[in-house]
Amino acid sequence: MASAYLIATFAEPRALVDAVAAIRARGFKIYDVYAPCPVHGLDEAMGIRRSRLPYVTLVAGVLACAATVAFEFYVAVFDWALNIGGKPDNSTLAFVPIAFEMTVLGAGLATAAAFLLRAGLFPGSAPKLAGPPVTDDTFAVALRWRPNAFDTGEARNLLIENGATDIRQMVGDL
Amino acid sequence: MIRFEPRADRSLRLQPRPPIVGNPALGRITDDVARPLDARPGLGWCACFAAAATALSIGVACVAYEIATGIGVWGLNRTVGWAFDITNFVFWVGIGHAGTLISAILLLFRQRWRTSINRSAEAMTIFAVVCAALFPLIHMGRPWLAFWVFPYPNSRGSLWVNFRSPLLWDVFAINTYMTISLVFWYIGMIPDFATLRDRASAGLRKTIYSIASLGWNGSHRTWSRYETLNVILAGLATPLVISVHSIVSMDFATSILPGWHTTIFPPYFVAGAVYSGFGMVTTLLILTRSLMHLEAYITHRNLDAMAKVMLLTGSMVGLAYGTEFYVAWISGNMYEQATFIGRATGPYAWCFWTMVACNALAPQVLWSKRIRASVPALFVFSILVNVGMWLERFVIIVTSLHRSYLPSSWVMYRPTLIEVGTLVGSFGLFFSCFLLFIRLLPMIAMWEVKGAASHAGGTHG
Amino acid sequence: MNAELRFWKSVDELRRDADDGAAAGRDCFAGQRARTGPPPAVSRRDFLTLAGFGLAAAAAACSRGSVQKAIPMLNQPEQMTPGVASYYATTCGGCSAGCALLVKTRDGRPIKVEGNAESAVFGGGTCASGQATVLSLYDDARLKGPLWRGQPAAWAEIDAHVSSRIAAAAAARKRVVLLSRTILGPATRRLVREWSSRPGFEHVTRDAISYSALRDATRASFGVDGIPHYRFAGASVIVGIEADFLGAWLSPVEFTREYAGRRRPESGALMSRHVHFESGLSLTGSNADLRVPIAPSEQGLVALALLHRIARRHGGFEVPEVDESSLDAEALDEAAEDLWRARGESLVVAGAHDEATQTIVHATNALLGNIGRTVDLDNVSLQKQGDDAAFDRLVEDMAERRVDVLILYGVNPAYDAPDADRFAAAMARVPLTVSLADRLDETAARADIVCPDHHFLEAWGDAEPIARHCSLAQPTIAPLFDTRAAQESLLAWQGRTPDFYEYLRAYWREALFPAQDRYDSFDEFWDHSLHDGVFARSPRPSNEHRFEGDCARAAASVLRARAQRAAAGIGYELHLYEPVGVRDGAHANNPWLQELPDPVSKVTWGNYAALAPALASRLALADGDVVAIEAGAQRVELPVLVQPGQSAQTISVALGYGRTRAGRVADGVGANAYPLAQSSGGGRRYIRTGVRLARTGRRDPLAATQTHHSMEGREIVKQTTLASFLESPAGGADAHADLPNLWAERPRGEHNWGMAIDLTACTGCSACVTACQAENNVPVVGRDEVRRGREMHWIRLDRYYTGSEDAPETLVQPMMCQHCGHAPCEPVCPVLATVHSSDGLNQQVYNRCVGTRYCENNCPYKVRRFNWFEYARNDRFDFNMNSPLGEMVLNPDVTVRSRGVMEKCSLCVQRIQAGKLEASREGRPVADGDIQTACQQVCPAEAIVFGDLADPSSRVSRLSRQQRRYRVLEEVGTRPNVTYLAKVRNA
Amino acid sequence: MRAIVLFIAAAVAATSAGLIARGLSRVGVHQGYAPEQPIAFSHKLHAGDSKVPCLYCHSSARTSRHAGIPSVNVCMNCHSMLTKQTVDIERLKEAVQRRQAIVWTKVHNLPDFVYFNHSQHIGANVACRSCHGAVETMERVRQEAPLTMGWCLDCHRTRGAELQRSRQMAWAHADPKAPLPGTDCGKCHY
Repeated sequence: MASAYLIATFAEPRALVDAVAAIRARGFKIYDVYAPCPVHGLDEAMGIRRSRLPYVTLVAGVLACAATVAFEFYVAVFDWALNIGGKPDNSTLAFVPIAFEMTVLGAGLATAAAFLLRAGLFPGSAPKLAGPPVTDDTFAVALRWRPNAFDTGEARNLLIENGATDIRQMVGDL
Repeated sequence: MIRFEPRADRSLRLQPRPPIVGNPALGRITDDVARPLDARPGLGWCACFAAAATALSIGVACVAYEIATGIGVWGLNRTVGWAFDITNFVFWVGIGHAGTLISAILLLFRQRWRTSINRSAEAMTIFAVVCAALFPLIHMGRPWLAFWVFPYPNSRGSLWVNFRSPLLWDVFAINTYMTISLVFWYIGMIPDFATLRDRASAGLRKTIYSIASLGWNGSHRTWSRYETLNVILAGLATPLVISVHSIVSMDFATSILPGWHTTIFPPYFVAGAVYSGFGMVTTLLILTRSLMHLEAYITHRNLDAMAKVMLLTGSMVGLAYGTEFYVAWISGNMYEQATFIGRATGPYAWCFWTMVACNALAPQVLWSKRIRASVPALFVFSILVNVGMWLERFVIIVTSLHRSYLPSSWVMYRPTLIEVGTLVGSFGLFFSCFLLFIRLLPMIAMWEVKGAASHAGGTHG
Repeated sequence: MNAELRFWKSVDELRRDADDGAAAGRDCFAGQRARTGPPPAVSRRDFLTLAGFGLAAAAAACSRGSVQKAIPMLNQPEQMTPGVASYYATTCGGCSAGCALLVKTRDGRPIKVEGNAESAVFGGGTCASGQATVLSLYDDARLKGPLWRGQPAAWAEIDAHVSSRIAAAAAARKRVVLLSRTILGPATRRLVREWSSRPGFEHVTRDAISYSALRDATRASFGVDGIPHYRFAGASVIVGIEADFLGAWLSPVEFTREYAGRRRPESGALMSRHVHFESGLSLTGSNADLRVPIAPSEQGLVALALLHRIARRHGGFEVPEVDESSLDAEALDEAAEDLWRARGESLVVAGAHDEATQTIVHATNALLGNIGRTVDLDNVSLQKQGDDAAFDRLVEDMAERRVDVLILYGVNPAYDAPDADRFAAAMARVPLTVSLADRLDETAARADIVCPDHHFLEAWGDAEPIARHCSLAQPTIAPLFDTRAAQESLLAWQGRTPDFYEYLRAYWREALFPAQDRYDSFDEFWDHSLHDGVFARSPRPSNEHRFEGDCARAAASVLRARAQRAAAGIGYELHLYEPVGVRDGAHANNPWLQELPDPVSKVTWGNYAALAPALASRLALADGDVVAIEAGAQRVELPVLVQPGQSAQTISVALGYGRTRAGRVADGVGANAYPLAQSSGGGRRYIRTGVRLARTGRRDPLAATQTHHSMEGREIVKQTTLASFLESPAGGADAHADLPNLWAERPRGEHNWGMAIDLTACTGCSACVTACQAENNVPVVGRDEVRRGREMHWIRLDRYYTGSEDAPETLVQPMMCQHCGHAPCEPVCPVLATVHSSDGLNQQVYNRCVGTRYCENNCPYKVRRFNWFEYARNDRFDFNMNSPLGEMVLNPDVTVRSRGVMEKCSLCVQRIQAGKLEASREGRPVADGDIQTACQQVCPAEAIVFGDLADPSSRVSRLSRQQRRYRVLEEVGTRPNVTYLAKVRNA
Repeated sequence: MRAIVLFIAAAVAATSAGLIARGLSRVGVHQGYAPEQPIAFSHKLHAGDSKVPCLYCHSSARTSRHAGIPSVNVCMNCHSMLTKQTVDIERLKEAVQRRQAIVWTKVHNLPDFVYFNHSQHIGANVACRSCHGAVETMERVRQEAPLTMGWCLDCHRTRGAELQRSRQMAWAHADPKAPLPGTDCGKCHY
C-alpha cells in the first residue's frame, strides 16, 4: 500500500550529514537518504552496519578454488592419467594458476550478484525516486510517516534549521 | 498528540515556497560529462572514427582471408611458429593492464586524481583485452575447433584438456580478466546511467538508460554497499591483473627455449605491461581531452601522475633488460648466451636497439618537470612507448625462436602484408570501440568526480 | 570420404577410373586418403552449431553427413585380400644399376618399393631415386595411349603402318635404326640382337651421361668389353678422382653398401681410408677422410701423379715426370703411401670422361695388384654400354638422310645430347621416327609416332647389371593406361607374336635354366626365381688380366690437355655432374625428387652454379644472384650457390634440370646444362675450360632447407679420429653420465621403442628422406614454400661444415623426432594432442590438434612440421596429392594430414602396430628386427637401427650402450630415445 | 513477483541450454543409422535363421583391417545351387551377368583418422556382436553402437586390461602399473 514520506532536499552534503545526525538525535527514524554520489560520514550518521558482502566474496572464492582444484586433480590423476612429458600425474604447481583464476572469477561474480540482489537492482525495474535531481545534483532525506510516528512540524523545523533547501510531502512508495 | 492531516500541508502551500536548488558544482559536472552524449559528433571525432573503421575493415579482410586459406598466408615457418600473432596478443594484454591498475589499484590507494580517467581507462582495458583475445584464436591452425581448449564433458572417453599447458592457463586468465573487468566497468557505470536516465526526456535513450541503470535511485544504503563492492572488486582485480600478465609471461618462461626460459619474466612482463598500458592511456586521454573538450577534467595533474608512473615502470623494464643479459652471461649456458648476443648483434638487432631506446632510455627524459608538463611532448613520448613495447614482445618471441638449439634449423622470419594488416586491424578494432565508447557512454565517472568534488569542499569542487 | 576401399573388378575398369579424372578418383581412391578432421562439410557444420546457432542448428547437426558407399569386387581373386599388403620381387628401372626390389602393393596398387635382401649385391637398401620410382608410375604426364602425329591412334593401325614402313625400308636396302639406352635385360638384349641382326637393321646404344671413355679405356687396357665391377668391400684404401660413387656414379646403392661396410670403427684397422680428389663438393667427397679440391682439368694430372708415385715404389714401370706445381703434393704422397701399403686391397676410381685418365687409373690399379680383387674384370658391370662415337655417326647419317626409320627407346637426345638442336634437326630428316617414350618428352614430341612403353612396375622383364647376376621384373599392377611394353612393340614390328612374357620365359628356359642344378623343372626354377627376384650364378673365377694399355700415350695426352689448359689461360673451369635426386633428368617430373634436398648443398627444386667462397666474394656474388655461364656459343643462366670446398676457379653445375616437356612438375625448373657439355674426340666431356661468368643483376633465391652451415661450436655432431677412438673408445661419451631425474620414473610399458644412428656409417645419401615421404604420405610443398622454410620432410639430414671454407670437413646427421622421454612438446599442448605412449613413443594425434604450434616452438630439435595449408587436393600445390592418379601412391595405413595440424616422425607407428599385431596373431613376443622403420629399411649403409630399448639384448640396446654413443642436446634434459654413434674419421 | 519472473527466465535458459548441449553432444554420432540397401539383404534370414557364420561372407575380417563386403561370387556359391527365387536374388544374378558391381551403402562409418583393424579384434576374440549388435536379428542392418571414442575406450580399458595381464604372464617385462597399450592414442590415430 502507498505510504507517505516527508522529503527534505539539500544542496550541500555536509549540511545533509548534519541534518541526518540531528534528526536521529531527536529520535526520528531516517527512512533513507538519496544522493548523486556516496557521501562520506553518512554511514555513521545514519548508523548503517558494515556490509556483509565480504563474507559472500570469501565463501564464493573458497568454493570456487576448492572446486577447481578438485576438478584438476580428478582430470589429471584419476580420470585419465596420461604420460605428458614424463611429468608426474599430480603436477600440483601447474594446477595453481587456473585454480587462482577461477577463485577470482567465482568470488567476483558472486559478490556482484549478491550486491545486485540485495540492492534490488534488476534490469527493467522502475526507480523509486525521491525527486529527479537526486541523481544529478541534490541530496535528499526521506522520513517515512506512520500514524503516531512523529510530529511533522518538528521534523520540518529541524530540517530547515539544518539547511534543507526544500521540504515536501510525498505519497507513494520509495 | 497530533494527527497527520493532508489539509495541514495545503496550509503550508500558502507560504512562499523556495525553488529546489541543487549543488551547482555537481550540476555542472553532470552537464559537462553528459553534453557530448547529446551533441552531434564533432568533425574530429568523425575523422578519427572513419580512420579507425577503415583500419578495422582491413583487419577483418586479412583475418577472413587467413582463416579461409590457412596460416600459411603469414610469414611463419618450421622454426618460427609464433611471431606477429603472439606479439600482438601480449602487446594488447599489456595495454589492458593500465586500465585495471588505474581503476583498481589506485582506488585502493585512494588516489583521487584517478577519478576523472578511470572510466576511460577501464573501457580501454576491455577493448584491449578483446583485441588480445582475438589473436590466440586466429593464430590456431584450426580456429573452428578452438572450443576444444575448454574442459567440457565429451564423448571422447574422458579426454579433457592439459592443465599443464601455459596456453590453457592463458585461456582461463584472459577470460577471467575479461569478465571481471566487464563487471567492474558496468557496476561502475550504473549510477551514471541513472543520472543520464533522469536527464533524458522520454524516448529510446531513456528506455535504454533505464534498463541499464537497473532502477538505481541513489539510495544511500545502496551507495554504502556499492562502495564496499567496488573495494572488493578492486581488491580482486589487483592480484588478478598481476596474475594475468605473469601467466602470459609463463607461455615463455616455462618453455625450454633460450631467451624464453627465464624466471624474471613475470615481474618483468607486469612492469612492461603497466608501462605500455600507461603509454596507451596517455595517448588516448590526450586525444580525448582535445576531441571532447574535457581539459577541465583530464588535467595536467593526471598527465603528470601518469608520466611519473611511466618513468618508474620504464626504468624497471630497462633494469630487466640489463638483468637478462647479466643472467645470460653468468649462467654460462652457451645457448642462452648465443641468443642474447644474437639479439644485440643479430639480424634483428635494429628491433632490439629501437626497443631499448624507446623503453629504457626515453623514459629518463621524464625526470624533467617541463617535459612532464608539456602535452605535445607527452603525446610523442606515449607513442614511442607503444612502439617500443610492441617491439619488445617481437624481439623476445622472434629472436629467441629463429635461432635456437640446432643451427641447422636457423632461419629468418619476414612478416607478410596479411600479418601487418591484421595488426592494423586490431588497432582499428580498439579505436573504433573506444571512439564509440566516448560517444555513447559517460566517459568520466560522474558519481566519482562528484564524490571527490563534494568531499573536496562543497561547491568549489 | 569413402572409408571402405573400392576395388576395380577388371583392368578395364581401373583404366577407366584412371582416365576419367577426379570423379573416378574420388570413388576409387578416396579411401586411401584419410583426413585428420571430419570432411569439411561436416566440420563446418559442427563449427557453426557450436558457434552457438542454438537448438535449430543443433538439431540440423544431428542429421547425417554425406552417405558413404562401399563397392565390393565382383569376383575377388584368391591371392588378394582387401586391406592386406602383398610383396612382389622385381627389378628397379630407375637407373642402369638395376637394383633388385621388393614392391609393396595394397589392394592392387604398388605403394612402396624396398630393396630385395635376397640380392647379395644390392642388399635391402635402395637409393632416393629408386624410392621415388613408384611415384613416377602414377605420373599424370604419362601417355594414356599411342599417338600418331600427335593424335590418339589404335595399336593395330600403328603396327600395320610401322611394320609396312620397316618392310619397305628393308626391301629398299634402307637403314632402320633402333636408338636405345643401355639395355640391362639379357632377354631384351637378345631380342634387340635378333632385331638388328637383319640386314639394314642397326642398334645404337646411348646413355644420357656417357661412360664410353671408361669402357674404351678398359677395352684398351685389358681387352675386356665392359665396365669393371668395383668391389669397395675389399678396399681398405680408396682413392677417388671426381667419381661420385656414393651418389650417382654407376651403382650407388651397391657401392654405398660395400663402402659403409668398411666404415665400422669398432673393426679397428679394418676401417677403410678414403682420399678424394674432386672439384665440386660431392656426396662422396663429403664422406672422404681426406678431400683435396682440384680443378676439373687436373683430373688426369692427379691420376698421373699418383701413378708416378706408385710406379716409383713398384719399379720397372716408366712414367714421365709431371709438373705438380698446381697440385697438393703432400696429399698425393699420403694417398700413394696408403695405396701402396694396402696393395691388393686398395682401389682407385676416376669419374673422368677421358680415356687417357681412365687408362692411367687402370694402370695404377694394375700396379697395385687390385685387378681381380677390388677391380673385377671377369664379372664386369654391364651398365652404361653407350657408344658416343656410334651415336655421333648416327646423327651424321640422319642429317645426310641415310636413315629411313628411327626407333627411339628410352632415350631423349633432344634434351640431353650436348648438341640437341643438331639432333633435332637431323631427326626431322628421318622419314619415320617412332618413340617408345612413356611421355611426350622433348624427343617424343618430335617423333611421328609414339608407342608408350609400360612403367617398369607394370612390365615383365629381367636384368643383368653385373655379369652372371640376373634378376627378374614382374608386373605389380595391371597397366594403368593403354601402353605396351617396348619389347612387344619390337616383336610386333618384326611380325612376331607380341608376347614378351613368353619370350622372357623362353629365354630363361634356354639360357639360364641349364646354368643351375637346384631345380629340375623349369617351372619350379621360374617360380622360385620370380619369387626371389634374383638368380645369381656363381661368379667366374678371376683369371690373370695383364695391363696392356699404352700408358705413355695416355700420359702424353694428359700433358697435352694440360698444356692446352695453360694456353687457354684466363677464364673459369666448368664441371657438370649428375645430381643425386633427379639424376640424368629422366626422373625430373617426380615431385619427391625435386623436393629432395641435395645431400650436400641442401638446395631443392633446381640447379645452381656452385662457386668457391673466395671467388664469390671476389665477384661480390651471393647465394641467389643469377649469373650467366658462357662456354663457347652456349649460355646458361643460373642462381649462384656459394659452396665451401669448391675448387677455386671452378663452377659446378648439376645436369638433369631445365626440362621443357617432362610434365607440369619439372618443366621450367632449373636450367638445362647439357648444352654446356662438349663432345670431343668421339667422347663426351662434362668439363669445360675457358668459361666466362657474367652477372645478370637478377636474383632468384635458392630453395634451400638449410641456410646456416656452422655448428657454432656446439657439440651436435660429435666427431673423432680413428686413432684417438681406438686409444680411448669412450671419448667424451662418459661425460654425459645419465642426468638426474626431477620426477619419479613413470611405469614403462611392455616396449620402449628407440633408434640408434651410426654417424660414421651414414653417408648422407638422403634415401631415407624419400623413403619416409613415401611411407608416411608426406606432402610436397613446392619451391616457394621451401624458400619460406616450410618443407614437410619428417626426417632431414643436417649438414654442417667445420674447418676452413676452402677445404671444410662435412658432417651429416639424420635428424627426426627424438621421441624424448621428457618431451618438451608434450606439456605445452593445451588439448593433449601430443602425449607419450606406453611404449616410449611421442605421439602426435592429428585429429586432436588445433594448431597452436607451441610444441613446434618448444622442440629443441625443430623436427615438427606444420600443415600451413591444405596440401592435398589443393590447386595451390599441384603435385601428386592434387591428382586422382597421384593419390594412388598414398599409404592407406597413414592419415593424410589436413590443414592446420602439426605432424612429425612417428617412428613409423603404423609399422610398429602391424608388427605387434602379427606377433600377437602368432602368439609370440615381437622379435628384434621384426619391425623396421622406413628410413632403416631403405638405408643402404645400414646406419639406422630401430628396436626395443626395453629388451637389453636387442640390437638397438646394444648399440646405445656402445662407447661412441651420445644423445643430441642431452644436457637440455629431454632424454631422447634416439641415440647417435659419434662420427669417426680415418685420418 | 519480480522473483517469479526471474525464476521462470532462469528455468527457460537452463532447459534450452541443456537441450542445446544434448544436441551438440550428438553431432557426428549416428547411432541407429539403418540405410536402405540396393538389395534388401536380410541378415536375419542368413545369419539368424540359416545360421551362416559372419566370417563366411565377411571372411577378410579374419586377416584384414576391412571386414569387407562379400563379392558376388561368394553369394553365388550358395545361390547358384538354391532354387528359391526372389526379386532381390534376381537382381543379384542380373548383376553377375551384367558384370556390374553392387553399390552398397555403408552402415558403420568410422572417421578416416581412426585406424580400425577387424582382424586385430577377431584375434582378441572380440565377438562381432559386441560392436555390431545382434545382426542376426536385423532385417536391415542398423548401427547399434555409438562408435564414439569413449565407447571404444570403455572396452579397451576393460578387455585391454585382461589381454595385457594374460600377455604379461606369457612374456612381457612390463611394469604392472604401466598404462595399457590399448589406450595409447597411437593405437588408433596415425
